[in-house]
Amino acid sequence: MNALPASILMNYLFAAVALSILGLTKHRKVLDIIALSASVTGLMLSLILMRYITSNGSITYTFGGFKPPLGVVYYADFVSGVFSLISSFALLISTMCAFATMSFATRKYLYILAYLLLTGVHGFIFSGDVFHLYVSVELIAISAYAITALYSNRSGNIRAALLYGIAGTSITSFLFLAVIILYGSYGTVNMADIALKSIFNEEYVPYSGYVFGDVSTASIVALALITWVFLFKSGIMPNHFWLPNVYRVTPIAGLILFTSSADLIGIYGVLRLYHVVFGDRCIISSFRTTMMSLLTAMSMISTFFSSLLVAKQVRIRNIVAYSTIAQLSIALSGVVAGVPEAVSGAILHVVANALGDALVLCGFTLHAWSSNKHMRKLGMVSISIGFVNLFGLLPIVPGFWSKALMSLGFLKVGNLLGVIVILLSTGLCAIGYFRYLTRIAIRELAKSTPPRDYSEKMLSIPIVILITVTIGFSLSIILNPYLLPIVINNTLDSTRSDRFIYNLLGIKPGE
Amino acid sequence: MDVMVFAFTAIAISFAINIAIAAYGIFTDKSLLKKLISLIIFSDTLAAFAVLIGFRLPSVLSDYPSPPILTNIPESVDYLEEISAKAVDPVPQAFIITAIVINFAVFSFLLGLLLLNYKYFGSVNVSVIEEEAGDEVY
Amino acid sequence: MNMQVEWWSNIALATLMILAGNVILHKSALFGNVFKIIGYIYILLFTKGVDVFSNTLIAASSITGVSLTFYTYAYSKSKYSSISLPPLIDLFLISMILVFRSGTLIEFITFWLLTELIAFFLIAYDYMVSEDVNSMRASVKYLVFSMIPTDLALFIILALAGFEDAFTKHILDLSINISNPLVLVVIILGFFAKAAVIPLHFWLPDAHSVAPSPASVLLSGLMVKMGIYALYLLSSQIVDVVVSFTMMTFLGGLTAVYGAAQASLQRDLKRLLAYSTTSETGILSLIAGLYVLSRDESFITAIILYSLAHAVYKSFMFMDSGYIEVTIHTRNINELGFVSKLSPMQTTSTLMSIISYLGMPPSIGFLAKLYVFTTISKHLGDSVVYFMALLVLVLKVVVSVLYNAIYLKAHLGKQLSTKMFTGCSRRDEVALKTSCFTSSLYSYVIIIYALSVLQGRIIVQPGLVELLYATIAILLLVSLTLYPLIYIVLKRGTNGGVLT
Amino acid sequence: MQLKLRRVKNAVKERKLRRTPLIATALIVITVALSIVIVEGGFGVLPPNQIRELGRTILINTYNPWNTTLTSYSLNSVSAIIWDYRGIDTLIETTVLFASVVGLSIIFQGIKPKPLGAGKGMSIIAKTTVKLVILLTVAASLSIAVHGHITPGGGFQGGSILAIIASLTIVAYSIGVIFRSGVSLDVLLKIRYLALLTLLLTAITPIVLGLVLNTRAYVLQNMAKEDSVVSMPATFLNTPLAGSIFFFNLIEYIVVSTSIVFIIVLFTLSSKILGSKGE
Repeated sequence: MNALPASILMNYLFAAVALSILGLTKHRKVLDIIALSASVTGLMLSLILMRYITSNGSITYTFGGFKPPLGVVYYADFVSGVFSLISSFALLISTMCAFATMSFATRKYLYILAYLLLTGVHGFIFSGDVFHLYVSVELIAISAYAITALYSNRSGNIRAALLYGIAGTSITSFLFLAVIILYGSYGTVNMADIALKSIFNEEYVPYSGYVFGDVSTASIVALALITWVFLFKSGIMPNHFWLPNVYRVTPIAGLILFTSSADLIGIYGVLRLYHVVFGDRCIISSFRTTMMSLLTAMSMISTFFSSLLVAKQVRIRNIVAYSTIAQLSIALSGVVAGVPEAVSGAILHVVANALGDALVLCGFTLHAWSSNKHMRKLGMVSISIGFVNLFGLLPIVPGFWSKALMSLGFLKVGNLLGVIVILLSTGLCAIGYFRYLTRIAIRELAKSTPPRDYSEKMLSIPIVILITVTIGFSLSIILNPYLLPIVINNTLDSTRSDRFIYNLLGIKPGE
Repeated sequence: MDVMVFAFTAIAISFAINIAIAAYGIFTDKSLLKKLISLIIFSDTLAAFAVLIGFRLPSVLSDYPSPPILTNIPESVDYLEEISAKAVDPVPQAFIITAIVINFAVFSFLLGLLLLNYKYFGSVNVSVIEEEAGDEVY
Repeated sequence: MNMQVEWWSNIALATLMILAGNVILHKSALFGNVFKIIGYIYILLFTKGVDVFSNTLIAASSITGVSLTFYTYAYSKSKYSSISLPPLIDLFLISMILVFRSGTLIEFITFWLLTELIAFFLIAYDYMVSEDVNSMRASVKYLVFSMIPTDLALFIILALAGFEDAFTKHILDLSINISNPLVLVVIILGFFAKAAVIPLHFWLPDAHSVAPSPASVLLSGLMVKMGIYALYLLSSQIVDVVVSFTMMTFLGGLTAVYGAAQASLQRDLKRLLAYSTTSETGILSLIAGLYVLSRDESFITAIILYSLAHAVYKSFMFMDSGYIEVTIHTRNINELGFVSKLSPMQTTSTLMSIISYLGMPPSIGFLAKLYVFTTISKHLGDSVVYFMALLVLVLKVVVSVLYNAIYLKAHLGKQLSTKMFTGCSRRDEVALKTSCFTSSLYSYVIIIYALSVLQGRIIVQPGLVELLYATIAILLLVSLTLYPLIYIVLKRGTNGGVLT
Repeated sequence: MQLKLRRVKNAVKERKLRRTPLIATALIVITVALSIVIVEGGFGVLPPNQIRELGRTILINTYNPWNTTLTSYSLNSVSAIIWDYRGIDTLIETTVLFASVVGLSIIFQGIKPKPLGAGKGMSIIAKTTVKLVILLTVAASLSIAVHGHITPGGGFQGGSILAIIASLTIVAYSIGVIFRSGVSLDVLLKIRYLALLTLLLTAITPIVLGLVLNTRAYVLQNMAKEDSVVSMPATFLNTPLAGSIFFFNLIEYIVVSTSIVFIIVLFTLSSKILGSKGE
């Protein structure tokens, strides 16, 4: 069972390579079947992982059998399980969507890139090692650029991909710089090792020994740099400039992946960085506190302005783009709030946002392309549920629970402004959402001609799955009032740095 | 020895300055090609910086640092100790090989994008491209 | 548990009937509407609220539903020439009933938010149908300034109550500790936003005047009561008395006066009514504040009676304005004045309602006003605040006479103008008119229910109750002879409504 | 057009004026911060007399027959880190290269190799020299890759040297020569993908062995560990083989060389794009 994280990664990697080999041959059907079955397998593995984690606790996996500071280690706990689950689920939906809406020549590339992206995402979320984090980020980034450039005959796609690529690469280089700084001063790249030494910098750890230099200034610089990188990756204002460009041109199937995996790594990274690697007892705790309040302020400003922009948009892709910025900013403010309620609310919010975006995008495609009345209606329903979920003020959608949990967390730390900003942003976003909804409720969209390979029946399957999951998820919360406390408890466990250190290094800090 | 410390510090800081200059080029130059070149300079500086961090002077000054490679098959543990007393740190070197391959991959992809971009817009200037693209409707 | 099952099965049955009625509407208007009416009557008869206030609000909602059934159908058909409005209105009403009936906090919040969401689409209805930008603007205003502050309040309450209590505890047994005055201020402001009390009052005139008339009926007659109901629920939590009393009373009083003054300046029928709604909710908030201060249960009874009277009155008035809008195509009072010539029956119903509003016997309005005045007078000696409240009330009543007179100018006064209506079909016109009349009749019928409310809550001294009953009986007799005379006089002045 | 250009130029100037100071400040902050880290001894005393404990541990254990649970039997400790201690990093890194190749083949989808004719190329002397150099390069690169665990070098280094052949050929002869010799883009990709598959299979070979032997094993495991007996061959005919490191280097050699050749050929083919702008 320990090998689960590695097996998820290997599953996606093998799928990508197998698909690329098949892509050179003429086996069209085999390729589609392999793509679908590998994504189902991945989802199953993620589900098994999640089940195992909730019942047995976290998983540590060493590559090559080397003990942590020496080799690379994968660590899966509740939070990474959730992120793994949502990205695997999005891959399944995205695969179906690509199958339904893309020509074979395009989708064979999308499959490969999607699997590579997922490999990177899983490497990122399971990684217990900062250098591996960097390598995974690069894999995520390059697959994301390539997905953006998928329709290479359109100039807009190439332009967006290039700007995204240059900005993204320069930013990830800073992550490399941060890794070098961390290695230079701590003499290790293992997260648990860094976490331990950032609390007790006289500690001796097998294989990596003592710290090498003066860790406090180096930690400050590294923390600031990595934070910046993560903010860029999640498109938090003012680092958001690439996101709307990319969202305007990326194919729907790719966009579903972005909103539920590639763009979330920033949130996940901040969570790991501020709660586990540099926990509240670390040597630079005052700087950490400053950064956290700075991040809170930044995320709130970002939330507010991006929501204002959502209110102004009339095109669906722009709405989704700016609303993603807004929702991720809200999630960021939840992550840095510090209490487990807010953190679990943020995680739930990210999940809700992914589901909502996928619903809206799939529904929009069906609604715009289908000529069948019932199919168009299904598309309409899907868009409505998606928007209501993003709006999130009805308990029948998960978006409500995430906002409620975050409000609870904010009130616990006495941050009334946070609650106000969340609700204000909800209102501003709602203007954009509902204006769009009322418009398409009565008017025919300008009908675009679907591509030749388009199959509306196939597209309706992911929509039905999405609707079922969205409603079922929130119904399970309503019917089982003890689900949320379980989530909160598990989140609390995954945000404790002493537990993290013990699970990875076998050392109890402070003994 | 003080001169040595000063010289090393100066080299290290000059790396930092080089990083900043390269980054300045990335963020302010309007030509995408020059941005890309700045990016390459940037990442190479980082690699060199990493090597510098893994560098060492052995305690006996006449002994030059050696590469982290055993020259013959060790006969005893003492030989390993001897090597590790004067070899430089292998870990940053392994890091930069990984980083170089990654950067090679990313840059060649970006260069391809740049070529195609040039085909579409006839320019590598950011503002010209923005002007040409205008508000494209999708 | 048994009660819960019974309630849910009842409401499910009623909802099913109402929705089935909407389906039948496409085939046969009569059967569909009758089906719906049966559904609402079912709700009226077989469902009980969590306490007297919610019971009253449910009763008011269901009778509004009854009177709106034919009206909405005719309105929708003649104004939009489609029948897509009735289902939306029914959903809105049912979800509102569910809010008033909610047993737990989580139910309360769920249905509340659902109601708000439907209200948004109702206000934006004209935008959906005819791309009227004004209605979009109004609905956005509503969304930002009414929905969001209220949701904020609800979220904070949910967070303070904790999830387990929210799921399991009965809504009346909750005792949430709102110790932080800042939080309390935010919550109260949130509910003020729903009830349109200053400082978050300005969305209401726009929203209520652009919505289709049946929607305005529900928005103005019932939805603002949600805010009052929430304030009532809030007052039973552990709150800072000084803060909540000060806010409710002073802002409420201010709103009452301001709303009334604004109403008398309006020349648009619906805006006038909308402003008068603000004024009324101000009064209600003021009384709620007095309740928080004195903890005298009779204030609650006053709120209940007053809400009931206002709901019935406002429902009728908006229906009337909708009737005028549909038949004459204008809402400007200066261009009107001949409605009594067209339809004396409509004018009579309007008079009946206004009489009730001004507090003449034997209407529900009379009972409400009487009760409010007596209750406040009872406390006059306690504090100067009560005296001030009484002054505000008197001032408001005086101004309300003024704007009701202005409203009446739309019905009486001018000769038949050259600006004639293209009108709606005769059948629809009759349906509208009849519905209006029924609705105005409720002001008098519902007094039976109101007396039973009073009976159930003997709060005033026994002697006073007897005196009350005696007065009511005498005035009832007097007015029963007086009002037919007024009708005869009116009837003689017209040549009978001719629709050409 | 003129007007438009001028407008663009003005816009550029304005934007630059607005943004430049901000960025400069940010970068100065970074520089100063880094300098402080360096001067304050964030990386220890400069110049260091010692290396970090992690590096020392690896140096001691890279070929350590006396500590069999931590060693990888590779004389080159950098190779040992790349393919053994931190093998998963390198696996992902190779995947990044893979993604880049996929991305490039998306971008240049439309480009088909045309029969370009014989092409003149350079003089006979140059061509002959190139032939010699190619022979030498193949030998050198192969030895660098195969000896990666003994001497400085490795799969990536060897592969990139081998790829020089392609650019040399294109310059000295013409691109047609490459196609005529049977190296088409598809063939390159096929070799590349198959090599990658082999790489992955090698990575999970320990797992398969573990399943066969019914014992615990790890992905990318090279030598036996404390809790696992699965081990790759450490020597071959008395030459150190360093277990899977040898295989990985060999496969990486193929992967990298084919990728780079692919990229070079693609760019050569697409250089026509530069001539025909703004289609």
